[in-house]
Amino acid sequence: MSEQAAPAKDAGTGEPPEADRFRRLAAQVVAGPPWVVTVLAVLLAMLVGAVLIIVSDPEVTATFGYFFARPSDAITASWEAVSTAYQALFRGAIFNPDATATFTDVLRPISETLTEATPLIFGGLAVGLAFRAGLFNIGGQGQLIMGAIATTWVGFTLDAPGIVALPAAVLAGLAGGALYGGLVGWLKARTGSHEVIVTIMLNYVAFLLLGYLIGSEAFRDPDNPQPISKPVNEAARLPHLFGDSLRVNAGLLLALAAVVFTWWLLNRSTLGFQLRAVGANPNAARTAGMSVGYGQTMAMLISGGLMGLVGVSQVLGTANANNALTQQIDAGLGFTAITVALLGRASPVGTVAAALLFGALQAGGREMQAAAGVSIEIVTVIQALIVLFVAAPALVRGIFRLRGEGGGSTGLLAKGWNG
Amino acid sequence: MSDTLTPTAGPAAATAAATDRGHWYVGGAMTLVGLYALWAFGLGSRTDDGAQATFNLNLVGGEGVQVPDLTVPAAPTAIALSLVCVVVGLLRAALRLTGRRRVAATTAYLVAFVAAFLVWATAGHSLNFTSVLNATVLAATPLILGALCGVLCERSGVINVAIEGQFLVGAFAAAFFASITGSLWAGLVAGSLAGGLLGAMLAVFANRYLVQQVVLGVVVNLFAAGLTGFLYERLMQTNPDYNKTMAFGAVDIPLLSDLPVIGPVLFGQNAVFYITVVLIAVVQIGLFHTRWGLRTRAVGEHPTAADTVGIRVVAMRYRNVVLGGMIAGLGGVWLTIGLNITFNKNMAAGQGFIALAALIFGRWSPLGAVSAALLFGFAGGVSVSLQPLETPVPTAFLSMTPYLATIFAVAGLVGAVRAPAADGIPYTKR
Amino acid sequence: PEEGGGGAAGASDFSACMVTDTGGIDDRSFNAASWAGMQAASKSTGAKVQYVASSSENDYVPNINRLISQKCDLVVAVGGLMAEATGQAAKANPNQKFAIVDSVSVPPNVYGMEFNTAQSSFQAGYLAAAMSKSGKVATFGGLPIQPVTIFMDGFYEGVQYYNKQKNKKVEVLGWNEANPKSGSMANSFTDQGAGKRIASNFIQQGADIIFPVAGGTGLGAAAAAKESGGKVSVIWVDTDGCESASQYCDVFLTSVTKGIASAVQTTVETAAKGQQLTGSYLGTLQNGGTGLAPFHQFDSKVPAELKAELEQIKQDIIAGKIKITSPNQPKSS
Amino acid sequence: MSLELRGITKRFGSLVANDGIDLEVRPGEIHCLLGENGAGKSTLMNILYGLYQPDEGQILMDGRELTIGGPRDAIAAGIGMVHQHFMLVPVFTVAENIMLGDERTGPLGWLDRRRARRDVAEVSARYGLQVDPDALVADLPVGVQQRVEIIKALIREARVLILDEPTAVLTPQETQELFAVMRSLREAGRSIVFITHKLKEVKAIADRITVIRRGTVVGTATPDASEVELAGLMVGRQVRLTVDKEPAAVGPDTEPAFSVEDLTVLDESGQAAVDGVSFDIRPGEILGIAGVQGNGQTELAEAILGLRPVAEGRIVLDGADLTGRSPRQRLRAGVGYVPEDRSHDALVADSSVAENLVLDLYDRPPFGRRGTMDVRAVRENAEQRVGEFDIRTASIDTPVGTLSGGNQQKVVVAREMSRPLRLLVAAQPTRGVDVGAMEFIHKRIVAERDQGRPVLIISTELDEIYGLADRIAVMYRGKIMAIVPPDTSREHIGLLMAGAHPDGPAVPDDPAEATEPAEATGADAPAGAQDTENAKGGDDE
Ligand SMILES: Nc1ncnc2c1ncn2[C@@H]1O[C@H](COP(=O)(O)OP(=O)(O)OP(=O)(O)O)[C@@H](O)[C@H]1O
Ligand SMILES: Nc1ncnc2c1ncn2[C@@H]1O[C@H](COP(=O)(O)OP(=O)(O)OP(=O)(O)O)[C@@H](O)[C@H]1O
Ligand SMILES: [Mg+2]
Ligand SMILES: [Mg+2]
Repeated sequence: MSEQAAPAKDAGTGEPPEADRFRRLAAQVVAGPPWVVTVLAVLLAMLVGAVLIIVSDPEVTATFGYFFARPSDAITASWEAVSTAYQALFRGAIFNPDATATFTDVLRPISETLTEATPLIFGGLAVGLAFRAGLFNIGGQGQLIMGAIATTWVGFTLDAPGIVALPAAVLAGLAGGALYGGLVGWLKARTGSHEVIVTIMLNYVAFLLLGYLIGSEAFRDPDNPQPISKPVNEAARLPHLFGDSLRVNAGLLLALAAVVFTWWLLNRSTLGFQLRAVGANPNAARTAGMSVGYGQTMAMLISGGLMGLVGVSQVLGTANANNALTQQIDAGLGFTAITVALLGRASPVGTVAAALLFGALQAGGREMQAAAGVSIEIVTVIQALIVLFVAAPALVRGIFRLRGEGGGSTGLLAKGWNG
Repeated sequence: MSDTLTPTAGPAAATAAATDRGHWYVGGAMTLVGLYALWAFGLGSRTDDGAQATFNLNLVGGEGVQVPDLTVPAAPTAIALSLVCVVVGLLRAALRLTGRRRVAATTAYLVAFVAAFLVWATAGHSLNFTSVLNATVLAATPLILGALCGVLCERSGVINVAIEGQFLVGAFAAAFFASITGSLWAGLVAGSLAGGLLGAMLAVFANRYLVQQVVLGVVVNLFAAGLTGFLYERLMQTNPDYNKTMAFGAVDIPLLSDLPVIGPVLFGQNAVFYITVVLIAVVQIGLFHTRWGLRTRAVGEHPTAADTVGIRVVAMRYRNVVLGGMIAGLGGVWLTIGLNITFNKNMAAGQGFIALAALIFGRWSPLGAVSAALLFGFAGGVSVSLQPLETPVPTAFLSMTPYLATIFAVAGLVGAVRAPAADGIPYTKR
Repeated sequence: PEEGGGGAAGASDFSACMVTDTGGIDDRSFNAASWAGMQAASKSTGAKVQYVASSSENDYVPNINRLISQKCDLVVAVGGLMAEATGQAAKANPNQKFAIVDSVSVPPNVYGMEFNTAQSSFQAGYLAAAMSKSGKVATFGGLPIQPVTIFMDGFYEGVQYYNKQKNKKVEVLGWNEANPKSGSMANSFTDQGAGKRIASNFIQQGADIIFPVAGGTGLGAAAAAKESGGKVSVIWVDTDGCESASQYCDVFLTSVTKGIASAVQTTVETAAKGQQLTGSYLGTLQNGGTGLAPFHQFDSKVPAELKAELEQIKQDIIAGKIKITSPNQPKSS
Repeated sequence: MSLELRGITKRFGSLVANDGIDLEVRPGEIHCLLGENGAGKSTLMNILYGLYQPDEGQILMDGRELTIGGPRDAIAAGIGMVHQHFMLVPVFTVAENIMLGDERTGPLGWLDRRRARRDVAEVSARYGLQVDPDALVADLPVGVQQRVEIIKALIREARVLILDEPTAVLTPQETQELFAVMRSLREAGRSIVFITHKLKEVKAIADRITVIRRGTVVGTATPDASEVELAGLMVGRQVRLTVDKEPAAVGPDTEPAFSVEDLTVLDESGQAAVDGVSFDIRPGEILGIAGVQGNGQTELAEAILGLRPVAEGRIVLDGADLTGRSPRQRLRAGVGYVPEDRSHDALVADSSVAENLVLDLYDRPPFGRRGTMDVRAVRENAEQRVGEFDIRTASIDTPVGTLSGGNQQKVVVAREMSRPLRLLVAAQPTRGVDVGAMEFIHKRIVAERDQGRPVLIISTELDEIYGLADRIAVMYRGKIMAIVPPDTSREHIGLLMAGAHPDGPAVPDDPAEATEPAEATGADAPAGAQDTENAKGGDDE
């Protein structure tokens, strides 16, 4: 499955007249390059979501009961339900036109989207990086839990000013995830054990270990009856970026730094060169003198480290008010990360875009639930469908009668189980 | 038509290189663990003072032939078993065992270790061993069904990571249709069909739209979770009549169910279980002794070769993926009306992934996958059974044993596995 | 999410909104009970009620914020894990009214609701010990957390009290207050299959009364009991099982109730009347905030004498003659 | 039965693989399809067999038009095909492979294995094609696998049998055996389409010849056309028949630079694939290893690079023992390695030409310094190599997998030869490469030798070995049968390749060998060297 990157048909030089430019754009759209397919995939998924919204609203379905008597009722009611829901989605994710009060209120939706996107960026990078090295990391849950454990422990034990405490806690989280992920790569390199099995099993191990630790003397918060660890010190928390009332925090900067790092790693470093070669053709890599086992171990180590940073952003950031370990600290992010990486085609930049889209859906989905009474599960369905449609451009092109060609092109290298 | 279909020498060569010194490390680790077992299980305080370990072999309330409890002196038994571990570990380090011998040695090691552990944990208490076996079978049933689904799909060349999702839709449909029709069999059929439907979705996207199949499975899982969660909220949450508790009752098989120990475990279960047993046989025999099986395997190993002898590769894949989905759907059926449990959001709770692990662990063979599923089930059963014995091991760690044991087994016993050569590679021609 | 309201007492401008914990609205436990309380309050006062579900802990803060910006008059958070999030929101919105289930109050504007269920569980333990034919009773939890282990502690102490009083040796499987690390846990509040496995194992170890403290997971235990054909019974928690899981009523010996619904209802009603909510509510045996539910189908099987003893125990606990030592009891008690 | 193809056209994207091809196959004839690599022979036959659908054209059988929607239809019409890349499932037994698609079954689809075995035995006895029905195909030598393929076609009662380059994997003796089978089939009235680019074979067996170049029929011929005529038709220009090379400038007493001592290498199943092999190569000398595919050459090459563990023996380069070293250390020590299967072992298909050109140098200056890659250096290097080695690519950023086979091979050769070497190991260096590229690659290899490097060439094409080697070692079943001078006769080497120790003078054992002059002993220009180009392997498709 090689990527059939549809080349953006190069526009000739010289200034074309407006009409010409428009015609060319139209031609480009009809040819169905990837960005058009992605936009259409989102639309299509929203359309399916709309159908679900309609059938899930008893008031609307009631009007369908007498559809043939008075179809206008059903149509108005359906439109009403869907537009209310999607307006809420937009309001919650991007911009709230009714926000009369303050500038902060105007920015809040974007801030929420960015806050949601932050852990998804880390996670998407992690899964994508492993993919590029030919590995399927479903162990995000475990790695992020280990990262969270390490960062929490440093966060509440190290009594130091922020300039020391914060980096130390972040590094601890990174290390916790990295070691846990690296273990998988190491086992694979040493014994050939399949990373899919090992990561699944290690997820459970980490989850149980977390439960044990929360109840242990070392971690338990004696002042809190809840199953929760001691909170990390103020100094070790990631500061808000734009004032306390907006949740977006320095984790986002860290995430963007991780994007730059991952991009550099994959495209400009010798290690990244090796990882990509190992992922794309391990035999050729071996013949070229690279150690496949080392590559896999490093890939899982770094992937785990990035997952550890998800744990860091969970504990030190603003995702959770507690800034402490809880049993559900992973919040399902290990698995969402996989979808983000897939949508982002395992490339760092694509991952950022995918994380923003998913973050927006997440943030908007909450508003949709609160304001329009639409089940949050719909967001999950929409997310799944977007990825599915993007992965099957032929289907989207078929539905919209676009001309372009090319089969499935997720740009991902993990081919089959045999790598 | 890809050159990846030619048999490869490379990876095997690398593994050979890795295992070259591997036996040393592995053997050393096994010896150390064996010594630890000797110290902790054999010589620990729990087995002091001539404590006895009692294993009950009859199910409480069970009929049939009753056998006396098995009581052993804890310390000597645990010491003997630990020594077996140490010896096997030393053997493994000293000799470069290959093939069957290595598997045999590792298996002996695992059995001895587990037995030593059980004796130690039970010292001064009693443990119902038959009940452990029963729990094993109950926990393994959905895993078996999921893994059999995986066998069908992957043997014909389509990776199925969506077993979890198929469990979910199967469980939902079974609960829903059984509730509204009042018929368990209607629920069973509906659950199976729902799994098949999700299989069809997988097949279309994999074969027609050539979507990368691991990606596809993950996304289908997400879709299934969202959809069943949504329908659950919409239908069942507001109306419990759509989600009743009902289940297939146990049916004793005459005579066989009276056998000691295994009788109630294997012959005193419900219809879904018996269907599962039949399916194991059907898939195992079908795969290796029938035309369908031969063609399925050919399509998964070398689709072009199959095509050149007139086998319709893609059709074969469609058929098997849908059939597999129906079997996984039955796994979902087990989770609700097989176990007398109502549907709940995300109730598959990762068992689809464990089934996937069983499939890989069992090297894509039906019997291998069943063994792996039983191993997972056994480890789970043991960890549940030991909880009330108040071992000094915290519950969290006891609960980890199935997972740690799997990692240990995969690393030490199975090593590198080879999927069907064309698994995950869509078949296209011009 | 449903929008209730427009109930018997006519429309009202007052709106009360609830954020669920991750267990979801129909966890047959505190989320469900809280929602029941909200709905009852809506009926009686005409207040508009609404809930938003949290699918992970990351939803707590934004969900609370959303309800605030939606101008809910009272925001009810369900679950102590939300305490911090609620506290912070309260600090940022000093004029907003909050209430929280399973947590102490955070002055001045978060009203807390706590329940000392160790007291009623103590009674349940005594009852179980007395009713057991095999001399073995069992309990397991969802996760080793305080709102769970408080029940298990009380149950354990109740059995010990019975043993001391009657000079018997009834055994508790799955929990030992002195060694909480090796207690039986399902590691889930929703996995009925796990509940069934654990309960079946207890039954095989000889237990005939099981006390599952694991929300929906406990339904698996009820299923296992039902399959025993009347030999095994279950003591349900949080709500009266015969109402919340009526299909299993025939195996429920009784239930240890936690008066969440009524506490929430009262809270909403008080707020709707415009009255001040101050301090915390602590549900005890004394104020009926926790207790034993009726025996329902077991009513005839529980000897009158035992019923009297249970009543005596209740009085003794209220009077402080029986001291419950569980460290998991609410600090405010 | 006669078969006719009319105006068959097949396009792959912009590439026209078949362009209006007409072909007629008469009953009971052996029809030879001749053409160089990539001419479109396999494509045409795949169309006839239903694997591809033609864009234009018709297929007629006995004058009636035939629609072939898939292999099913072809088989039903009595067409059988032995593919260039065998269509056998490696993990199946012979019997399973043969019955696949045409199974004898009992009730419920139960496989009748006994019946299948009997059928196999019957057909193999009838045509003298010996196979063990219960052997696993993966364990069989390629020659035997080919027999399985032929039986597969015969058991389906093929009346037209297509053999796509069947001799590429056979020893000269096995080729003779195959020819005998083909003749007996012709006697039985079956037609055979025989694809090859080996002119001698064509002349030995064909009844009629059709020559294809660049997808079009450029002519037909009869077996009495001369080789030079046929070659001219096939390639479209006058071909050079020799490799330009001076005799090795080394005396027999020069110290060897590279030696392999008593080397034993195990295969996956623990058998000795290389069995106590020893040889030396002196600086400035090319040692050629001849042998039929699958006799341990692959394992030998991989062991030299360190891709396979050595069970026993030593590998010494310039006095240093390489045996325990990793592939990376060996590459650093100056070993250049061209593996036999470029797409499998040498190239990362999805990566750019530029990146593939530094695949084993990426972390050394000037390309990599302290963990960072110097993209500019990588690009400059690529521009330079592409020019120097005449690599035809749209740009250096093009994914290497989209290049033609010959150009892919040039990328590998360019990479391996652009750093200072102390030993060059090249396995099938010109497999699937066109004449021009082949000349170029051979010249580079000889130039490497002339700079005083020891060179090891492994090739299954005797012509290539004759063209390049200064000494020839013949491998059979993991052992070196003998090391002989390059003027040794083909018969002699052929017998060695078949495992026989020819003591007496080599005599042709088949009259057909007459086309092969026994006196072809000219060291530098053995007759028929023009078809060296035809060492076609598995790169297309
Ligand atoms: N599936 C395909 N997709 C694209 N191009 C193809 C495909 N199959 C063949 N070709 C191209 O069509 C041309 C003819 O190929 P074909 O395999 O028929 O050659 P051939 O004559 O059999 O050569 P050889 O002697 O090397 O086997 C080549 O350029 C080849 O690269
Ligand atoms: N599978 C394929 N997909 C796309 N294009 C292909 C494919 N196979 C071959 N081609 C294209 O067909 C052309 C001819 O390829 P092929 O490898 O057959 O060349 P060739 O005639 O054998 O030349 P060379 O002598 O260099 O090997 C190349 O330009 C290549 O890009
Ligand atoms: Mg060909
Ligand atoms: Mg070619």
